[in-house]
Amino acid sequence: MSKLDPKTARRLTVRAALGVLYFVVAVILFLTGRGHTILVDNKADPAGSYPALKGAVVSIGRAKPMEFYPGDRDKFIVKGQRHVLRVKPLAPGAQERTVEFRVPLGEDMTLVSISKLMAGVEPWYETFTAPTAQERAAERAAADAENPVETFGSFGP
Amino acid sequence: MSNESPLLSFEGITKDFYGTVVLKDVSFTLGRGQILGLVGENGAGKTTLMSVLFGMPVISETGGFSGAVKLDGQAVSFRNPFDALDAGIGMVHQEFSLIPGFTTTENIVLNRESLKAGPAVEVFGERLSVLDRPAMRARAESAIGRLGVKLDPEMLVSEMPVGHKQFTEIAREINRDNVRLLVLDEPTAVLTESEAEVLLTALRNLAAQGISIIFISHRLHEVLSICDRIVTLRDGHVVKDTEAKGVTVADVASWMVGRGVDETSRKGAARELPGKALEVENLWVDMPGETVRNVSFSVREGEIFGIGGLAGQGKLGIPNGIMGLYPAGGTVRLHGEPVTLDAPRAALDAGMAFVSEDRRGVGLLLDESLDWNIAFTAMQVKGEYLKTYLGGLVRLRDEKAMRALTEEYVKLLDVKCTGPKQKAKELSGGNQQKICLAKAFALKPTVLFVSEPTRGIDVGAKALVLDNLRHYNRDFGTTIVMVSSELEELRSICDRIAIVDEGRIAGILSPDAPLSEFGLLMAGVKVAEEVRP
Amino acid sequence: MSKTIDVRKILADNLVVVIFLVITAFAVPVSGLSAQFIIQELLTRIGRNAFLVFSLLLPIMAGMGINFGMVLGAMAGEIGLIVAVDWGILGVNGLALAALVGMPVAVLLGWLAGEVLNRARGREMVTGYILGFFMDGVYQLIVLYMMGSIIPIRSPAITLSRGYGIRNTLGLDSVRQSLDTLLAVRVGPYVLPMATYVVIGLLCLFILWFRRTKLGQDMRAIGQDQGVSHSAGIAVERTRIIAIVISTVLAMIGQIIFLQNMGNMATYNAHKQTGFFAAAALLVGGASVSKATIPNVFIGVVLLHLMYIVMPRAGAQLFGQAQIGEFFRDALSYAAIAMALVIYAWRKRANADKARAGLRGGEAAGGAK
Amino acid sequence: MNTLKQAVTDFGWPRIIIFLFVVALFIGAPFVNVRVDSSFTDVFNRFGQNAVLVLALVPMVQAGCGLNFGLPVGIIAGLLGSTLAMEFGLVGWAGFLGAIALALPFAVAFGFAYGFLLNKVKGEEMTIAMYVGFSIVTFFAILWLLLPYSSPNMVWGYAGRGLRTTITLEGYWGRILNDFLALRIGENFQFPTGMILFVVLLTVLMGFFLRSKTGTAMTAVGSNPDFARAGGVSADRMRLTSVVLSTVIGAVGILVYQQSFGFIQIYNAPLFMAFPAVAALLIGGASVNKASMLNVIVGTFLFQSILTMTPSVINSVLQTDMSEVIRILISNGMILYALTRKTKVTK
Repeated sequence: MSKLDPKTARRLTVRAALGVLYFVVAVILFLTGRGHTILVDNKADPAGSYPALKGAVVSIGRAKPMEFYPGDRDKFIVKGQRHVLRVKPLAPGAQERTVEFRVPLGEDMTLVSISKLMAGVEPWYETFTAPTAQERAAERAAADAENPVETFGSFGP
Repeated sequence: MSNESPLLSFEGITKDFYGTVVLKDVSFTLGRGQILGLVGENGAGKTTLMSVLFGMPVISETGGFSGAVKLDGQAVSFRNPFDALDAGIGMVHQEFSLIPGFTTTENIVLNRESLKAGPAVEVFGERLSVLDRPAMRARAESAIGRLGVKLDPEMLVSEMPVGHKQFTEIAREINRDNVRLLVLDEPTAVLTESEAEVLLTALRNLAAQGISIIFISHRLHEVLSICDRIVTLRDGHVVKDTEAKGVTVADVASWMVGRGVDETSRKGAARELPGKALEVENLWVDMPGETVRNVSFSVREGEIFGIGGLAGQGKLGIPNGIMGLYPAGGTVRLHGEPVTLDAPRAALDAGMAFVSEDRRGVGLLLDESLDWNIAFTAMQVKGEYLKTYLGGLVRLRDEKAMRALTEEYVKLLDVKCTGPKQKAKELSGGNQQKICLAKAFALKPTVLFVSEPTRGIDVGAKALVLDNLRHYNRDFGTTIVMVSSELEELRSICDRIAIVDEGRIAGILSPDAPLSEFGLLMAGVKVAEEVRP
Repeated sequence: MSKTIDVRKILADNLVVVIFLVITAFAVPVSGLSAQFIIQELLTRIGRNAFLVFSLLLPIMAGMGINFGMVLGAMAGEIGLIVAVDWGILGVNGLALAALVGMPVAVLLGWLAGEVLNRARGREMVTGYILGFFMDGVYQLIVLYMMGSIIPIRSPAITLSRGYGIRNTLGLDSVRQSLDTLLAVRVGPYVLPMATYVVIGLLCLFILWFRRTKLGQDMRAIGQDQGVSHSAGIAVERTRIIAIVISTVLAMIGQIIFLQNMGNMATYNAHKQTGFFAAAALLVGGASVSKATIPNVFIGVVLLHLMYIVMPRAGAQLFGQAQIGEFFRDALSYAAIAMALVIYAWRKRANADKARAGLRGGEAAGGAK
Repeated sequence: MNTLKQAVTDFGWPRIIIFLFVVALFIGAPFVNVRVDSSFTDVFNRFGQNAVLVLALVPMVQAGCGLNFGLPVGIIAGLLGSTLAMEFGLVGWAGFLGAIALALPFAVAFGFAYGFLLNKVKGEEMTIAMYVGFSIVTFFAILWLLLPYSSPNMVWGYAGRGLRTTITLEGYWGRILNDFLALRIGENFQFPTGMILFVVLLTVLMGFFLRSKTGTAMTAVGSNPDFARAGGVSADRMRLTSVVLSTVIGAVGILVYQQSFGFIQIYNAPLFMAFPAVAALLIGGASVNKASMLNVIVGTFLFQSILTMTPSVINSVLQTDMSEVIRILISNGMILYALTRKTKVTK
């Protein structure tokens, strides 16, 4: 019992390795398949510190490039965390700019402002949160808290 | 053969089931390459002895056994049959244990297939190895070769003739690397004569290769023709352990059945009985394991007619066929009127009744009360125990009449129960048998078939059941046909006894006939003229 | 044996297939659908459904009949997909991750189902069916009440507005047809989802290989005679459980493939008809409760779905009501299952009788000797 | 106290739990402001509405054909009866009794065919019964569209043909049994006397039948077919009789159901109707091969109590509608339990 014969030992090793591999594959799939929504906008600062671009072609990674005119906002859905953002202003002679940036794993939506980027304003990207059902639920929970009802364990909002 | 210790020896094996001794001080030895014939009537203890050898769970569950089984001089005690197989003991049963949709090869190497390990084995274990079919085939062919018979290794079992199935079974047992001892239980029972001959030759081949064989058979001439030694068991004793040389079939037969001269149990002299109650001509019955091939006999009015013979020879098929429980053909006349076969209702309507040997399967409604059990057939066949309501429009069970009937028989037959509403399954075997008798008696039959009426019940109950039958016969003049494996029982109560062998009547004897004659008939040797009662 | 008898035997053996062929042969022209449309639909549906049907093969081999308990696998697949969608895993990664998440769930459920079916010998099919119903209740309990409350769910987009429980319809946009389009090949006017076909092809290879393993051989043996297998030392109960576990895992993967093609998932209903469709397809393909082969799967999927494609149109053309065609194809599918079961049970008895009759013939001859 | 232990094992833990659950529901009801009297009204209504369908399962169980998952065969006969009665314009008692009379010949004919089939497939009855039930329901769905019904109360208004999915019995024989001699106690309690009487009548008749010669033979066939055969009883004939009887009572059962419900539901509605009936019978203590009148009454009452009380009581306790899940788990769990229990026939 205490001593494993070589065959059993080998099999245990193989199985343990496969078990580890199972998780590694899952993690890799998770990291590389994690989808992020990148919102790109081309808006001027209401305070006027930077202008909107007259027009630009933006691409992220190998996604299809899109054209942005002042005030435009559109979204790219990308896989993985590291991305290359390429902004090519339409104005003749303007310089193309390519930056690499990293989206945090847990972030669903990131807002990229190409006008800030081209104007050199930092930070040119930020986390974006749309008002969601969750928040609505939270509001309702607050309302519920005022007139409490019996709930079953941790059930309930 | 040699002066070293014998391959197998039984030393003082004693075994009882709940106080009933089935093996008593059984000792004998078997040398290497020897063929030993183990003979005995049903219930002599052959099966139990083999169960002891193989370490069948039933033995340890019922308190184990005393004595020793030695293999190569070493005491062994197998916990289950697989241990025995590992020790090199193989068993070939009477019923085939083969997978029908598998080929000869696949069956021979069943669960011992040759394997080629692949990567999946490392993850999910041996069972994901791929079968190595050429190796399997080679092993099968070598086993077939050792047996010295012709078998197609790629033929499906379902398409094989019976003999080939038997060979496949044996080949499977000798395919084990270390097989030293082979036990064959009635291996020739289902074979034709020519097939049996081939099988015997094959067994001699194996013995010549040093494999010892225990050959259990009732075909005594086969036993005599291939065995080196013959061990005869009777009532759990070894009554004879002898070299086969110079022994005759008649000798063995009388060893098998002779149990002292005990003529005291015979009661009453031969009776003069006029008229024929039942005539049976060319009856065949397709009852699995108890095939009746061609049987003719007639039973006199008021007679107790016994039918005996070894298990599997068809004696049970006769009443089951006549009563319509199994497909049957031929002519059966009751008081001169032909009886429709294949229809239980017709047989019952004609005035016959049957106490089945399969008490729990056919005889009783185990989950119902005793009054149901006793009254049911009479109710269905004769419309009794029904009470009429609404001027004949509705007829419902008459619980009161059923209760009265049940109480009557409970008293008459001395059934130990809490009352008519007790469930049949809660009674002991003997009392269940009495309920079965009561069910038949309630029909007031003119001819009563009783099949194995004392099987599995204790001695006291046995005597009571037999007494009841005798009284019923004497008091009501009911003709009784009694089928039993116990010759003594038949001899103690019957007016004449027919012995069935291989689905035919081998002969009809008076109960006073010498035991050896019964023995010879059972062994399939025709000697006696039919005895006139 | 003469040839006419052979033809009759073949017809009798494949009665269900023949009936389906005849009916669809009438319905196809009546429907007025173009051959191109029908073929494209069939190509898609083979990719969508074949895997699910395959999951029924092993239990049949192990003598357990049609594993109606395969819906448990479908539920496991759905749970995997919910997780993948919730975590926002896109494309094939999402599908693979769903399968990896579904795997332990499927193994657990399969083991459970195997234990249950071992306790219901001789009535595995009806028990598996009811087990599917029962586990549907458990599934609802988990997905409708526990997800989002006890089991954390990130995405508010897939939860019900009350804050817990998954929505009735789950959009699978993130993984929609990602396997089908991964290697989509255009042949003439048709688009072939090659990646899906490759997965199905791998499964076929797996099944072929599996049949040649010791485990496969044991399953075949058990399927034919449990008693003999047991006395030969094969672990009958364990092997039966393994058969069900594999079936459940395959059903889990099959359901993921099915749903990625559909593109959205009826959270509480998607699995309900899975067992029925798979069983109908297999039996329509000429399989029986005791014998099923790889060709049965493909023939069955093609025939059954051909009927599903053309019947509503045929009904509309003939009676002016598509609904008639829909009812008709349902009736026919149910009847196909019933008929296949009846034929099987019938033949089992007929064979037993025939074996006995053969014995009797032998006796008659023996009697004469 | 071995006998008590034995009794508990025989009855089975699931049943005891369900029983305690029902008791808890009734005790808990007043605390969550569920009116017990109106709950009882519901329970009695639903009890009467479903009891006959449960009763219909008994003959087949007794004859050893297992649980009749093919109950829809009888239900379809009942649907034919009620739709034909409406088509012929029968109203009131004439309508209800006419529907029964019209349904009977169909039920007998269907029962014969169905029973004949089941005799051919001994050992596989339950799975096949289920699919036979599914087939006939879907097949009849076609006929509901095609048969030349013309009563404007039944056919789709816009198409002028094809039956509606639900047909109201208002003005025909809706609640005719329920309201017959109905007893009103207080504001919220009403006892559907007529329907309960009808159920009792059928139950008593069935009890009598099981005590007749044929009924006895049928029970014996279910208990031990070999015994019955040796006793001169044809197992096949008894099984056939039981299937016909089950189908006929199933037809009557759906008619009782409809009049109480107030609507005829056709198309796919009967598809799964056998399952609650089966669950109710099993909850009442029946097994796959033994069932009594007591099982029917107790089982229907318990099961319908659960269905009535869980939505109101559980929902107000848990603040969430879990009644559907509870129903699924209890009914199918019960069937599963019965199927996986060692068959009690001692061999």
